[in-house]
Amino acid sequence: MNAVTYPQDNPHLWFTQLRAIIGIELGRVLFTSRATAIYVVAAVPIILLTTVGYIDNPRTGGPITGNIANARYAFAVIYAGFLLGTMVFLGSASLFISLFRGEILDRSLHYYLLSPVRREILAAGKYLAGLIASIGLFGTVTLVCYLLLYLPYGVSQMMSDFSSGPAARELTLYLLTTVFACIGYGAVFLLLGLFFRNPIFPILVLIGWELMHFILPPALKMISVVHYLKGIMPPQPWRGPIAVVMASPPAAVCMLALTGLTAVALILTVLRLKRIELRYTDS
Amino acid sequence: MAVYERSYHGYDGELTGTGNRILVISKFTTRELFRSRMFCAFFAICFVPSVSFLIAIYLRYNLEMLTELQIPIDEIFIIDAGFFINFLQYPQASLSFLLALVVGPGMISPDLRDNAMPLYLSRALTKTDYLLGKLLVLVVLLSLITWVPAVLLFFIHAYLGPEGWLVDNLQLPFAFIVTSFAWIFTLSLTALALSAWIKWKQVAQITFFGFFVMSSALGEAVREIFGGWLGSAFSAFDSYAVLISYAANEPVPISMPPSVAIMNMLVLSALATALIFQRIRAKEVA
Amino acid sequence: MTRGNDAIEISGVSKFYGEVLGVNRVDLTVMPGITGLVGPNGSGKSTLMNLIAGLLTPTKGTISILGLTNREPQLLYQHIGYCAQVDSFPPRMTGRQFLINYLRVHGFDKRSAAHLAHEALTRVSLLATADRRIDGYSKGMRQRIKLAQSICHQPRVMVLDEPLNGLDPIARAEIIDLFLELAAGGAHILVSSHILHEVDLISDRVVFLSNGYVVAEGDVQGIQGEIKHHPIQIRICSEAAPVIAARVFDLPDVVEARLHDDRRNVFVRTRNADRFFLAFNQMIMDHPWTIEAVSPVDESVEAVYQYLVADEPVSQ
Amino acid sequence: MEADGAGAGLADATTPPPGVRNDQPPPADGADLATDARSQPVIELQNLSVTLRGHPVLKSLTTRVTGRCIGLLGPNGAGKTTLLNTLLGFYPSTTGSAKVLGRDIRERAVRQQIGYMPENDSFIAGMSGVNFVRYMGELSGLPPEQALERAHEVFFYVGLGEARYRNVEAYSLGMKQLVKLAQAIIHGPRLLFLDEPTNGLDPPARTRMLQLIREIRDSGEARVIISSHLLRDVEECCEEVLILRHGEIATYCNLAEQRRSIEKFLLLQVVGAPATDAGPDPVDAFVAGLRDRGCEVGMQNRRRLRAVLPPTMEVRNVYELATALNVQIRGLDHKRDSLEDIFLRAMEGDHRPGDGS
Repeated sequence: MNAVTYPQDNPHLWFTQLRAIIGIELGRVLFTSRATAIYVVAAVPIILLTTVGYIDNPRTGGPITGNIANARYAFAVIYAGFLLGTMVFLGSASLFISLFRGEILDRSLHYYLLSPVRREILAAGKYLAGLIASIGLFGTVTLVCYLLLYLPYGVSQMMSDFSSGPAARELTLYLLTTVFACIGYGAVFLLLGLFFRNPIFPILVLIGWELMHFILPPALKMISVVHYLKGIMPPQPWRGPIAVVMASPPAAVCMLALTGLTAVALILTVLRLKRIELRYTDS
Repeated sequence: MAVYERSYHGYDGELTGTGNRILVISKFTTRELFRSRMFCAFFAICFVPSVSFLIAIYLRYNLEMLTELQIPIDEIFIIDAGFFINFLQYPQASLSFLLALVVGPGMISPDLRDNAMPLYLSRALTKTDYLLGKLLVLVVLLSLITWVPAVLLFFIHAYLGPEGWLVDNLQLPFAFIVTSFAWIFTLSLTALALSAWIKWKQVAQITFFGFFVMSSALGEAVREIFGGWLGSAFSAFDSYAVLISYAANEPVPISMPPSVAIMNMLVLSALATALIFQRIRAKEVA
Repeated sequence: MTRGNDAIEISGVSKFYGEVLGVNRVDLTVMPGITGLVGPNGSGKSTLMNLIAGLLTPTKGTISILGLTNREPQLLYQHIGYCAQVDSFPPRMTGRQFLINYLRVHGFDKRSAAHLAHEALTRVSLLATADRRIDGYSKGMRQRIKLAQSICHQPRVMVLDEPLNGLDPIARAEIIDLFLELAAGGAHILVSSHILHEVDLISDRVVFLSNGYVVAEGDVQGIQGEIKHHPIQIRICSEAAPVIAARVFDLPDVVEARLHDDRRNVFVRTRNADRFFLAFNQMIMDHPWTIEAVSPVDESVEAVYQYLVADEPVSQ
Repeated sequence: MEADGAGAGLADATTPPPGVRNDQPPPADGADLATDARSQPVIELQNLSVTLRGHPVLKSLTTRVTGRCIGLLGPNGAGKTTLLNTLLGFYPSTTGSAKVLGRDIRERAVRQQIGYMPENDSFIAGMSGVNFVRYMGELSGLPPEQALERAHEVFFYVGLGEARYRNVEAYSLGMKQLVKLAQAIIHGPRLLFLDEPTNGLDPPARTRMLQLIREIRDSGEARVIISSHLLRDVEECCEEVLILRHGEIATYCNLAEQRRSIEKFLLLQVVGAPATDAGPDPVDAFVAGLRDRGCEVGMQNRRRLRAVLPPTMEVRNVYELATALNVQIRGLDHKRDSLEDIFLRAMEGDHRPGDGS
């Protein structure tokens, strides 16, 4: 009895393979010991904002953030500095780099390269798994943190802000920024993970590039992720040196530009994957 | 005339006591470190601020050279306790952090990756000797760029400077030594703990770098929301700064009570030591 | 199943890593059956296996495996099973899960993957520990799960880099039987190994590699035969060794007879083995000697290895 | 489970004769060992048990090992590595005790006299070969000057003289094994644990490694325990064999005694004239002829036969048949118990393949 149907006779073979790779990679990225660092990074802001919600300001007796407008301003600062700058950046760095470089260090990438799967599908499978994990995790954290702001002000305040106030629009923009940050940083780190033997360099390279971005000439600004993220984020009342910044293009253009940047990075990844040569024995 | 055919013969010379194994480990680890030119260059750079402060002190007390340069002496060069505190707090704190980042994770991770532990443990030494040997290297290197130059500069200044300055500032060197040791042990133990648990040196370095950057970023965020000193409780750098000024009984730059600063360092060191000992108890070998 | 031709064609292949030589101008046709790959470390053995498995692309020349090349991996790897020398696995996975994942990436549906995985686990007799995590496996079990992974998708070409490394004698015998069974089924099996007597036992033909060149290819006897100009040496052990040593010169083509100092073994060197042995049969008929043992010192694969590849002595 | 008959008999054996390798004449000098070194047991186990992660791996082992070179054998998961690691003090023994060279394994000083060669690659990255061995020497208690001098000496002894200034991670697999042996013998230990010393070596390197082990054994300055799966290598170096199964001692015996030579069991290598279309293939005719004369014949492959002669038949008759059929007897040997047979006999009663703990 031949209970086995061979892949060649499977009409939509590539879809089965894609689903399989995504499943495997999600398991590897979210449920192994290396993933604990990402969960810790994601938990910190939630814990912080919950404490903020519960503790009352000793002097005024009211919520620490004074009024909701001030709270939203504080969120903007925390979002740009901590949530986006550290959590999403470092989180997606460790997550996307480990997709390829992690497997090369573990010497298990050859199991994929030896499977009859197109390199395009392999790269797409890995990238999508990374996206699902990062957007799922960091998107939820952004949403939860934003809602936690309303903890001291009660549900009614939240309802009114969402129905009439600026909250709905602001939250959508924040979520979009997080999503596009994952998409943009994800593709770039996936590519850098394939090229650099030592993962610390891609991270330092990008930190340097992103930090310098506001002093870069306009031409070079075009290819830095943070420049477009600024366009999507709610307008920031910047203080300090970063205030002097070239106005980012409107949100729609930024999203398009980021998608384009991602596509370029993915194409380079596939080309590199097609030519990669693994030599474990005497590497 | 004799033909010595190359047969095996044992070693029957005298043997050293088992006590000196820690020093052997430290000696060889240091020797291997300084074999890489990149590290020697980096280590030399760590001494640049010490030398420049020395020159500053020297210039301060040789007026003739300054007069030609028409620099108003008194406003710029007030060499007092604050001078040394700034020396320790700014250049040396970040340089010692970078040194710990460069050296620390490379202490144990390569041995784990290359499965060298059985070579150590099959000899008459325990894992504690191994860890103390590695820790000693870190502590010595970090001391060379924190309290050692500070104390030296202090005594040079006491020698060159006004009479009686030494007597009424005598508590400074002790302050520098005690706080620097607290800072050194915090850095070294954290680096060793990460190095003992993570097989790849580079990953341990990222984690070490990420941990401190993350904690100070978190401190920033907390300061944004709460204001006051709670934010700096998260940052080890601020704790070090607070401790130095407090120990030298100078005005403390950040309003954080020194007890919180000490607690920050103690918690970190205790956690790191616990992680290291947890690794010792786990009898994993080859 | 795409019906490529039924051979592995390696024509004029060279592989360089920068200026380091991997293999140089290899021309080889590998037919179905077991092919042993033998050569010292660094002789290009692993490079050749990785080239055939498609993990490496030749710097010059072409490799076609059953008519396919590694430019279309989605077709090639349906027919190739590879067992690497390195034993490393994706983290936190049980043996069965590891196989099922590998098969799912191949494109098999859940049911077929589970069935094939079960079959492969049975063949390497790992069913008992299939559902335990691989990082808890002993060295021998890790070797078996790697072998299972290289045969579970029923490939027609198997490239195995030191497959018996670290296996205990019982496991070695079982895995050798598995190879013989698969070869009987018409598969190409490429085995690299340092245990020469095992290679000689199981392989239909042996490829000798040295410093990146293929120095000889064929079955051991054939190779030995071709090294005509090199007289072969035979050890004869008998009580009557001294007498044999004296009389053996009457036989044709005998060039040397050396009596061992234990006076029970005599080493005879002859230029033509066939004629010598037939004459030797007759000689025993004419004399009352009792022969305890006769062994061809040069016919073993160790001797051929030493002659072709190594410059240091290789014990039996 | 008490070790089976052969093993128990050994406990009070007198000095076993130097090992006789299967087909090479015995060593000429019959190494004369100081008798006291001979009688003092290398390892004494007193119902030693070890449980790892709640799983019993060694089950109350009791034995006294006294040979100069002992092979430690057993299928995967039988507890070989665990026993080695317990004797080295890596794993705590759950119950029972063990003595190495007369001292309890819990004493730290006992490891001063032990040399250990780990199974997998193990070295210290970034160090040159001689520097690495010198470091290990100083860690074993040698003063710095002697350590350097001794490092060069052992490097030349193991034959790595010319590679001693290169970094260890640039060494080939064979050289890494040799440098591991060098670091194990630098402090002149009285007991050497070698875990899979010849694993993955190419034939010349394997021959050199076995030669070194034999030299160390014959020098009488160190006893050697080899844990390996390659039975031929163990057969070439060891006089005694301790076989473990499921964490118990299956057999502990002296190789020379165990090799019962069975006169009538022949191993033949035959070559017939190319099968002309006239008669049947000579080799098949030869086999048929042997069977007519009452021999049991097994054909391993076209060239190799196993034949069990009936009592009435002699080797001479085999030659008669060969001459008549023009078949060349290229190889003929009386089958003797190889270590493989001893190993398989020890595994009897274990028909489940791939047991593994």
